[in-house]
Amino acid sequence: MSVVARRYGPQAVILIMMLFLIVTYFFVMPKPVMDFESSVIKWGSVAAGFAMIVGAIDILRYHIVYLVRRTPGQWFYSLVLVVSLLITAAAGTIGIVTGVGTTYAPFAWLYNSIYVPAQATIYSILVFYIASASFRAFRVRNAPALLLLITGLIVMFGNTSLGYVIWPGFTPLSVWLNKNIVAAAFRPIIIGAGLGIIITGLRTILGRELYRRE
Amino acid sequence: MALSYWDIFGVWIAAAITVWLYSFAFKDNVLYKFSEHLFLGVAAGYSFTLGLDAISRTGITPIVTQGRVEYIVPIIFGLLFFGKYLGRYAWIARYGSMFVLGVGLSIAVRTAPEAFILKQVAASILPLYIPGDPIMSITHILMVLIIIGGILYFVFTFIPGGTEQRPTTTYKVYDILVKFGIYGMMVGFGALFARTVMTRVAFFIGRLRFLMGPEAIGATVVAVILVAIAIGYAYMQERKGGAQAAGAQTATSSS
Amino acid sequence: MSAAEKIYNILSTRQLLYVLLIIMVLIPLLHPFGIPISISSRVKAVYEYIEKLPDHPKVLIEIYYEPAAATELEPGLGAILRHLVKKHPKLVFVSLIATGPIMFESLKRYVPDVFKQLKYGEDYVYLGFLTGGEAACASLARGIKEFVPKDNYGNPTANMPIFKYADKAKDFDLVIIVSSGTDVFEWYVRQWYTPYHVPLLFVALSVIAPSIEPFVSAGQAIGMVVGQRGAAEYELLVGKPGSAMAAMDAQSFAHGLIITFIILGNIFYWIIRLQKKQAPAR
Amino acid sequence: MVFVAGKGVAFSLLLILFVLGYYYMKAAERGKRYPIRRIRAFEAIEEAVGRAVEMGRPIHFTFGYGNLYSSVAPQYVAGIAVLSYIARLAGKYGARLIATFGVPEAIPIVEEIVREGYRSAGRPELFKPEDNVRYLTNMQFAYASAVQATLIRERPGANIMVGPFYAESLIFAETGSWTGALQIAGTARETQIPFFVLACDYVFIGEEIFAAAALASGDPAIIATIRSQDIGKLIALALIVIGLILLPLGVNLGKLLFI
Repeated sequence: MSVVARRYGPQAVILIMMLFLIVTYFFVMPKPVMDFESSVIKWGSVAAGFAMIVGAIDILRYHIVYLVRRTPGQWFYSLVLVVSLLITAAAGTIGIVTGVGTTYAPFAWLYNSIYVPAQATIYSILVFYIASASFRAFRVRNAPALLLLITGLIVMFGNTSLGYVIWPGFTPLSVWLNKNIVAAAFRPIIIGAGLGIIITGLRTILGRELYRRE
Repeated sequence: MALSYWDIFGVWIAAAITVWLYSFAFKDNVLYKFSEHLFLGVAAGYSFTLGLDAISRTGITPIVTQGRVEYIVPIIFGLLFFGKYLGRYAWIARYGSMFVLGVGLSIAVRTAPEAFILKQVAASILPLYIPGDPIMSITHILMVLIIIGGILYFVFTFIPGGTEQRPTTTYKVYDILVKFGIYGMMVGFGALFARTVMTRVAFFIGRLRFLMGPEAIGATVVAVILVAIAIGYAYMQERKGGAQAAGAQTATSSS
Repeated sequence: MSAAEKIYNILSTRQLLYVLLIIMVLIPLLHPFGIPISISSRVKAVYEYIEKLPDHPKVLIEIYYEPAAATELEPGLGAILRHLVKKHPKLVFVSLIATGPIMFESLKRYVPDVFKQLKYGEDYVYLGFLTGGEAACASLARGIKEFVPKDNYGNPTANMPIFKYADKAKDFDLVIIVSSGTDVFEWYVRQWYTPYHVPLLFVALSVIAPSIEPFVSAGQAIGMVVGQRGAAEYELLVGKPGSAMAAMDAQSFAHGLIITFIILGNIFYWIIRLQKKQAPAR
Repeated sequence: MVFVAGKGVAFSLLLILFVLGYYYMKAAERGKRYPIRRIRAFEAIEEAVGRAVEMGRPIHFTFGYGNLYSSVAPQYVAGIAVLSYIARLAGKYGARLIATFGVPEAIPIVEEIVREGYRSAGRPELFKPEDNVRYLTNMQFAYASAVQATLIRERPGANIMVGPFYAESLIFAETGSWTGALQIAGTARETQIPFFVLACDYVFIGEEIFAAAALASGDPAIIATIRSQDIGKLIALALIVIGLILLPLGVNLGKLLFI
């Protein structure tokens, strides 16, 4: 019984969902079935909503341990995290319960003053990383690397007004590269990825991908 | 427009976090760690809110307002995630994972043949000879060679001459085609990498403009001075710790 | 350690590169040089289209982006608004994305000169964030006043003078869609262009451009202004070089710095490598 | 049952691939073996784990951003399979593994996989859930900021990244390189592959992550399914070549694929 519930049960869930969603996608179905199908698609994000709550609890538990143990060099930061998490979650919950949602003033303040600038900053910190990665990585060690460098330079020159001043041809050349060669280069990768996805799906429904070692 | 104290405080916090998060690129320091944990806390709280919102708006609302009882299914599977706190029965949380995965896998598998394979195949069928346009003809020939070579590169189990790669004629043809594929991919990678530099710089300009704006510039200056001190302190600590490097490693391992 | 190795090690210090990068971006932002850029035929076509619009054009503007994308999109929209305002337009702003209201306030701060010339309720209105995605888009086309009883600030729309001129899709001369995603472009093509043939203009991120290209090629949109580059070109045409133009200089400097480092890195790498090759012979 | 317009060929292709995959799996169970070309990045994993142990440093693994309810789910599954392999290696060599991730619905699976890895290597006592499995948050850049900090503070000897990566790919690859970790990465999100190729030591390009997932199982029946992926590629190749031949004759095969 236990093995059935632990191993074959989750497998059966995946198998049923996949069969249903594949059949409804490829074959013409009556409208009620299609309505049901469109709700099944949304099911994933509803169930994942619970996981997001569990995730927040896990983070909280993880940091409360540091707090309780007074781990040197960490407990203070854990305190910052726990407090900000609780305040944000409380503000968000009040917003949802009262129906004003994310426009609830304290929540909007946290979102605009902390979340938005922080995420924009981490996103844009890439400007530094892309610079140092370029320095390290565009090193001509062999023939393919030379090709990598040349295209990199053409496209960088083509992107900017500086390149235009040096040679007006950079821009059209970089457009040609991006439109044709880049498209061609990624096509086999996409085809391969598609095949990989299909076979991974097969392995999973046959119960061969996850939890096989029991 | 008069700014409230909260607005001003918000701008100061935003500017400080921006500067401090950037400081990581130079060196990890206490102010980064502070901002990081503040950000993580708010993000986790925000994620909690989004979760609640998804449950209420996408899950419960259709049941209540439209009588779509089928939405009880994801709610039950979602509740199983809490099973992980049940100790011996923690495995029931798997049902939640596998349920969500069932949706994702199905969406991916059912669209893959068309979007990933057939569309790409169709787009690869290009006219190799275009009268009066030698450049386009050559471009298309090159593209087709790169595509065929690329596909061959990804073949794992059918290799002419076997895995020992004997120099037969078929192997030579295969090898040349694969080279087209590899070199084509290199060009593609170089171009894509370089292309993103522009967007990254654009985003950075956006942050700099915010930091230099009249409302934030004061906060920016203060934050930069503070972070300079923090980084200096971090270097000093490192030099001190350098003598007892082995000890330092185990000390940080729990953080 | 040879001199080449020393220089190479200094170049490899990432902190040095980062400081230089900040300087290279800051200088042109504080003091734009105005390195000449070419104006593409595509942006010029958009400019000429707006130039040819009748006086008092009625324009719907969809604000569909989040804060991170503002740097790339706001300058383009700002330049177009500066152009439009010369014609005394009637502007209806709307958002089908939740971050819209924040972005609209940000836009008002970005082009205060434009909004100073317009009177709220008479010349422009902001409807706020509307839920419902494509369905909401379709409802807007059938009559804004009826579909949206209250604007973003809670004012009733029923008696707003602007809706005397600009209410239904057929009243509008142009729809400008400013977006960081791809879906919303398709919504307007299906709900505004296909049934009512209202001309559409796209303002998009540079990464999105390839996926909306087909609509422009097929003539479903009159054109597009893409990314900071497109915005800079439009600023030049309007004769008011602004943040996008300054950003182009910063872009050039940043790219130039990265290219220089790549080239120097290779030169010293090869010097060291050749030195090492000779070393055992000695 | 009638096909939805335009999806007939697609369904046939899916069916063919499923049948082939099943066939090769069964053939392998009967003892048939297929030679497979080397995937350097996969071979590098064991080496990387050994190296990290020698240096007395941990191994870091992460999946990238994404979720399990959208079309990137299979890449996450591939990441899980590779992680399971690394966990077994970690158990075998007595290494400390740190798996960071940002997808809450994967928490039960990831915890299970890592625990199981240590257990099957006979070292269940090495598994410490709060240290080995760290769910950080599912907001993309908060997750990224925590991962880059983890990389610098824990100084892993090996940094292995397999899954659906977005803009965070270069954040991880670059900060990972500062610590001198041996970096092995792979994703099938094609826009992020260049960053891994340029900044990491070994890379799984696209499909190779799925092949690696099969190899990671060590189960011949699963490895054999790679053969069906290859047949899929040969089918694609044949369609392209036939299409190219038919095109000058006035037949557009590209259109016929969507009936």
